[in-house]
Amino acid sequence: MVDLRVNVGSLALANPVMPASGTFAEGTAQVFDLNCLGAIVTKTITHDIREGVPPPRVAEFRDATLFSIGIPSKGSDYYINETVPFYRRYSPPLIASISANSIEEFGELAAKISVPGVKAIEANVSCPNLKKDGRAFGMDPEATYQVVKAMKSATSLPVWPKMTPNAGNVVEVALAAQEAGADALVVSNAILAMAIDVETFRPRVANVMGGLTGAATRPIMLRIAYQCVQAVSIPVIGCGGIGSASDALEFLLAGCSAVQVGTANFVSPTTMPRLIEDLVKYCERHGISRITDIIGALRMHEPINLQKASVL
Amino acid sequence: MVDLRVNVGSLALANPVMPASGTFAEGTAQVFDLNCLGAIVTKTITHDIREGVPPPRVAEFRDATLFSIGIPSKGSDYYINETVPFYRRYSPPLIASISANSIEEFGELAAKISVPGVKAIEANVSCPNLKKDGRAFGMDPEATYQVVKAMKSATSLPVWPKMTPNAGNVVEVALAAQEAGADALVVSNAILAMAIDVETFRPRVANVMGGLTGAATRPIMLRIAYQCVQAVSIPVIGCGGIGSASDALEFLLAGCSAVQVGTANFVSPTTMPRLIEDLVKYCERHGISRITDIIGALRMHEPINLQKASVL
Amino acid sequence: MNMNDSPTAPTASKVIAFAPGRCDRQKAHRAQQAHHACRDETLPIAENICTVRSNDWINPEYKHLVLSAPATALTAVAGQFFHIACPPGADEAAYLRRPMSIYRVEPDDERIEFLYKVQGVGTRGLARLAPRDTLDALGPLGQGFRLPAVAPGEQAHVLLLARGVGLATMAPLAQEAIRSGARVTAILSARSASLVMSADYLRESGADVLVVTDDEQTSDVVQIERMIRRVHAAQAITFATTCGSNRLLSTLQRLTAEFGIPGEIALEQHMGCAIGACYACVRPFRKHSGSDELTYRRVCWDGPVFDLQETTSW
Amino acid sequence: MNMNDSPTAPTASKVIAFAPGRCDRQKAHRAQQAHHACRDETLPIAENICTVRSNDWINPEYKHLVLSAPATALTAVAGQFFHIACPPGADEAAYLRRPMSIYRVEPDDERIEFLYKVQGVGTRGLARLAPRDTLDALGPLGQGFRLPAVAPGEQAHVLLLARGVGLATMAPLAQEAIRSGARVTAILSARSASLVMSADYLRESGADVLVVTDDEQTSDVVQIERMIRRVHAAQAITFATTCGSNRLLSTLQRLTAEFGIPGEIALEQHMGCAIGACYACVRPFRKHSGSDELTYRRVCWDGPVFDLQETTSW
Ligand SMILES: Cc1cc2nc3c(=O)[nH]c(=O)nc-3n(C[C@H](O)[C@H](O)[C@H](O)COP(=O)(O)OP(=O)(O)OC[C@H]3O[C@@H](n4cnc5c(N)ncnc54)[C@H](O)[C@@H]3O)c2cc1C
Ligand SMILES: Cc1cc2nc3c(=O)[nH]c(=O)nc-3n(C[C@H](O)[C@H](O)[C@H](O)COP(=O)(O)OP(=O)(O)OC[C@H]3O[C@@H](n4cnc5c(N)ncnc54)[C@H](O)[C@@H]3O)c2cc1C
Ligand SMILES: Cc1cc2nc3c(=O)[nH]c(=O)nc-3n(C[C@H](O)[C@H](O)[C@H](O)COP(=O)(O)O)c2cc1C
Ligand SMILES: Cc1cc2nc3c(=O)[nH]c(=O)nc-3n(C[C@H](O)[C@H](O)[C@H](O)COP(=O)(O)O)c2cc1C
Ligand code: FES
Ligand code: FES
Repeated sequence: MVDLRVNVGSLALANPVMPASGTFAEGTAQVFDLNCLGAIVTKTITHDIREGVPPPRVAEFRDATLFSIGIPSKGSDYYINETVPFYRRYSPPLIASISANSIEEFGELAAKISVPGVKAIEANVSCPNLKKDGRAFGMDPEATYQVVKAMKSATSLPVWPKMTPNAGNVVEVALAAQEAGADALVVSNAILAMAIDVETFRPRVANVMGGLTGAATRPIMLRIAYQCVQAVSIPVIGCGGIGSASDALEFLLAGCSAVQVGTANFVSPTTMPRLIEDLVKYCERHGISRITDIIGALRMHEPINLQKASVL
Repeated sequence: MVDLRVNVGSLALANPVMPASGTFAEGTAQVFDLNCLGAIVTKTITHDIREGVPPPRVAEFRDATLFSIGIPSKGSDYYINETVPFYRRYSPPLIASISANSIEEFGELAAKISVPGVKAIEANVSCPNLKKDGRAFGMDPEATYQVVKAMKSATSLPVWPKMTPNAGNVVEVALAAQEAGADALVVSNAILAMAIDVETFRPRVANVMGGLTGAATRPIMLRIAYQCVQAVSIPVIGCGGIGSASDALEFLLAGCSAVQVGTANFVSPTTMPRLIEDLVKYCERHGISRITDIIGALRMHEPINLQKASVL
Repeated sequence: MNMNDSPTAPTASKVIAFAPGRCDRQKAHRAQQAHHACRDETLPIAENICTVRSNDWINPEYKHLVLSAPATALTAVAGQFFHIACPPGADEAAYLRRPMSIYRVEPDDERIEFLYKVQGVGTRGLARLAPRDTLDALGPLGQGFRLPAVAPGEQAHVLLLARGVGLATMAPLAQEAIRSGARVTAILSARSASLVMSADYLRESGADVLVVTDDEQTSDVVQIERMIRRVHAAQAITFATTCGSNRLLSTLQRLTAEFGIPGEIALEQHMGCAIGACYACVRPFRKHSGSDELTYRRVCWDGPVFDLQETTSW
Repeated sequence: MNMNDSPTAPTASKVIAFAPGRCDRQKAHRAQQAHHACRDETLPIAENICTVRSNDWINPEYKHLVLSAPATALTAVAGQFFHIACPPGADEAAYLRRPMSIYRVEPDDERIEFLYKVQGVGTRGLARLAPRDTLDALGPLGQGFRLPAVAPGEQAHVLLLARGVGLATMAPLAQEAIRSGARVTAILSARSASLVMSADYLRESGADVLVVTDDEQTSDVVQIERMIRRVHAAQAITFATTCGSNRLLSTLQRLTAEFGIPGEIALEQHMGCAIGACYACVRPFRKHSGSDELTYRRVCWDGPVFDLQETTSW
């Protein structure tokens, strides 16, 4: 028996696997039993109802996708009245993801959706498709600090700000979030990118830029998660290009407490249950009885000292 | 006949294709006739002789590579005495690439290698493998400004700072470089990334982090090049994941004046000559007589106005 | 609220069954028994591991794929589709799945069929499938055609108007409609007579088939409109359906409005998840018939079949 | 300065020839005539488009690949290698090329051969090659073995000490040495007798072959050292070569120092470009024999064959 249980701060999860916001919905419940997940993370909502950006919204590369969706939202009332009750039928903790245009609205929305059934709130300060050129609160340590602070004063639920890989100073943003009282970090959201159809001369998503996600981004996303793990003392939830147990293990070895699966859910909607099974098999094969033993277990290469051959 | 000539500032090139620094060397001259290139860019050198970081230095993904080399250098004397004379036998302009530990040294080295045969100097302020955690001058607009300024006062050759995709504020860095007198920008260097071998628990390159390069990075690199094109008025040389004419055309359509080919040279050392041939074929097929007609020719999608159906 | 969004209580009984995802595809081809513990056989959507019976060219552009399929796949109805994990091609592989309308379902024979145009990386991969290969088809997905009820004693008369691959989407509707007692008239449009597909399959199903082609210059909108009016005059059309073509959409919107009958259209859009999660597949629709205000709807989940009058041209 | 780095004047004459790169690989398989205008037939390194003659398993782990190859490839000498664009596998594809030592070159028959262990994505792709398929092999690359000159009247005696796939690298050296008049003794080490490769090929070439195996417990360092001493006593070894194994390296370093003879070793390292550009393939070497100071050298360009005494164990 392998013990897959992990804790993300005060939140206990049956296993470290959950969907990434926006890549999972009620429809998935028609494909597999959601009770096998570590947690359920819903698509980012805003207080108001939003349509999102014009299509085409998706382009595809050999091992990655470019999505430009722009946070369409059915609004917070729909979320409370329909979405929360739907997921309350399942045992994994429900994590809401929210976005807003101002620091105050982040606080207000956090307060509003702190209803029974919601177990933590992700602060999506990092959507690359909202503002021009992918700027977001999460690009700025100070703005991130303010958002988290506002949410922390508005709710008693754990607050998990989601980092953007487009910030050069992601470690500073992570530290600011921690200082503001963040309970965990989700690292990271999609990478701002673009592609052009050379036959039509047009951008491949109407919004010109979108978020690059999927397997090809994993080495970048792992690096950022590792940098955050090194910098902060709160739990880090790894996200980016994870589609198999081996992918998830890279993030766990780098020190992440849990992982989120995004684009791989589109490649196969049963990616997460299979990943969980394969984690068990990996642990059995390596004689590991608790998945927590893997967390942060990365080992360095032996150093080579060119000055002294005798060391070799 | 298709006219492939482009100008990068004052420098006239027979075609817009050149190697990316560090992915090309004297050995390539044993595979094809270098005279067909638009320009020749050499590996970054430092004034002193350096060994670089320990192996393993390369890991591979489905469509990208992770290299951690760390600028080994034979030093500036070797460059002047051996490298420059070697490439003077070929007609394409030679672009030297330099790196240094301080602003002053950047200036000194620029002065030293401004020898006959060198036609422009790339300022590699962006190597992700030099300092801890991939910090580099190029992460900071002010430091970049100083480096370019120092080089401009030290040499009369064109100075091309090379941007790092790891800076969140790459547009600010680009603007700082322009303000300091940069003659063109090379956009971009490799993306800081990492990978872990889940069987051995060790990082897949000894240096833990390295530069992610190759096809999979192209949508990110194109976005950054486009952002720079939008922001500056000096020429931008696109770089990142280019391996075919279609890839190069994305960067040209986005407004780049020329392109650099890196990792694709490892996949096939004849990538560049084939790419140049295929550019001609593309232009012929589209009835384009001058490649410069493509530069910046990106067209936007028709807008969709949800408020007024009648517009549709 | 869309029907599909309504809460579905998870069922208690759980059956371990094979439903390998695309990552395990190659292994599945050999093993067939790959599974995951959270599979619940009673759920309506599955990654159906189908076995190829045949995959033949029916003309220079289109192939006809016949599969043996597990039970979940056999519940598909006209207008629904599967999201198919296309096998890799020679030196390329589609990362995402590809949506394909169900062309025919024969539950008794445990058989489903697709008709597809070979064009890009995904369909080129599909084209390589050979008998006994396996294929992972997620589905059935989406909202199919909704045949309206007719007054007792009256016969429904369903018009199918399709061009090119649109046929694939409409064909099973003919079968369903005829089984329900309706009369079906199918107008098939194509570039040339050799590219007209499924005329025989439709005739066998009992539909009246009218063919128009560009080559014979019988396929322009004016002539098609005249043809529809003749059909309607002979026996009043009670339900009109189409797909794909912008030109045909406008004509049919106008005619169904004039005739005062409902109509539906099957639409396409590039997709990510195909289960309503990613919102990649939206298109603008009138909020309601006649409205000037538009809203985005998901082709995969709210459609792919939509009300004709709420659809906007493109 | 390494010889290979010395300036080579570009030659004036230019011949258009086929040298499709990996991106065009699939097309090349069909076309064979893909080319680029900057190809110069007189240059020493090319993307050789070879045609598979055979690709057979010689034991459960190794395959033997026999290719028809163009002129440039036929100039390869022992110790050199090719950087091979491996064909894609079932659901995977190697992005970079894979280095493979030349196992045999027969210029008269326009033939080159490789011996390789099937292990990861690249070699699994190679294993799928069938007769008449084409393969893009960049080369010949690197610095081969340098047989030292012997005094007139004396016979050179070359020792080959190899384990496992090391054989592939050493085998052509036996042929070259014997052609140059040397005597060759090859000590082959393997896990079991069934995994010993190339003993026949070496014997046919005229080498004395000694086999040691783990199964028979004859392959430990102590016994191998004793064997080498016996060989040396019978006829003085003038040049000793090895590859691959750390254990064998130390033993041979000690013995050649004692015998006062030169030695070389073929090494491996993960590669990027294989033409000296990327510096990915470095290993630490003593700056000179006996030095305590190390420097990184490129296995692809400064090697893969290096002086035995400058090599460091790993
Ligand atoms: C609900 C639905 C049902 C469909 N049914 C059929 C059918 O029965 N037979 C048939 O031949 N085709 C059908 N199509 C179209 C089919 O999905 C596309 O032809 C296919 O995706 C093209 O993939 P490709 O890789 O071969 O082409 P590529 O052009 O290489 O595809 C590139 C990208 O564009 C997307 N794409 C291209 N064309 C379309 C399209 N028309 N619709 C959606 N995405 C597209 C692909 O999914 C992919 O992401 C249907 C589409 C939808 C949405
Ligand atoms: C100069 C040289 C000559 C060689 N000659 C032969 C030969 O004749 N026969 C033979 O069987 N093998 C030979 N090898 C080793 C061969 O290159 C590797 O077995 C092969 O690269 C493994 O690739 P893979 O994709 O199957 O394995 P994977 O393990 O999937 O490869 C993963 C990565 O590691 C690299 N890699 C793995 N093992 C090695 C290795 N030993 N050396 C270099 N890179 C490696 C691959 O290139 C790739 O980048 C040689 C290596 C070198 C450097
Ligand atoms: C279609 C799509 C929609 C997304 N929507 C959201 C969202 O609403 N909120 C959010 O925080 N992240 C969103 N993301 C980002 C993912 O949650 C995740 O951070 C990102 O996709 C990287 O993970 P992946 O590579 O596993 O997909 C979205 C991603 C995709 C592909
Ligand atoms: C092995 C290797 C070495 C590199 N060395 C340098 C270097 O010395 N100086 C530099 O400016 N960029 C260097 N780069 C970065 C490339 O010049 C280029 O910016 C990057 O690889 C992105 O382009 P690509 O995706 O086409 O490879 C190196 C890249 C690789 C892969
Ligand atoms: S494809 Fe994801 S919502 Fe329709
Ligand atoms: S592999 Fe590039 S220098 Fe050796």
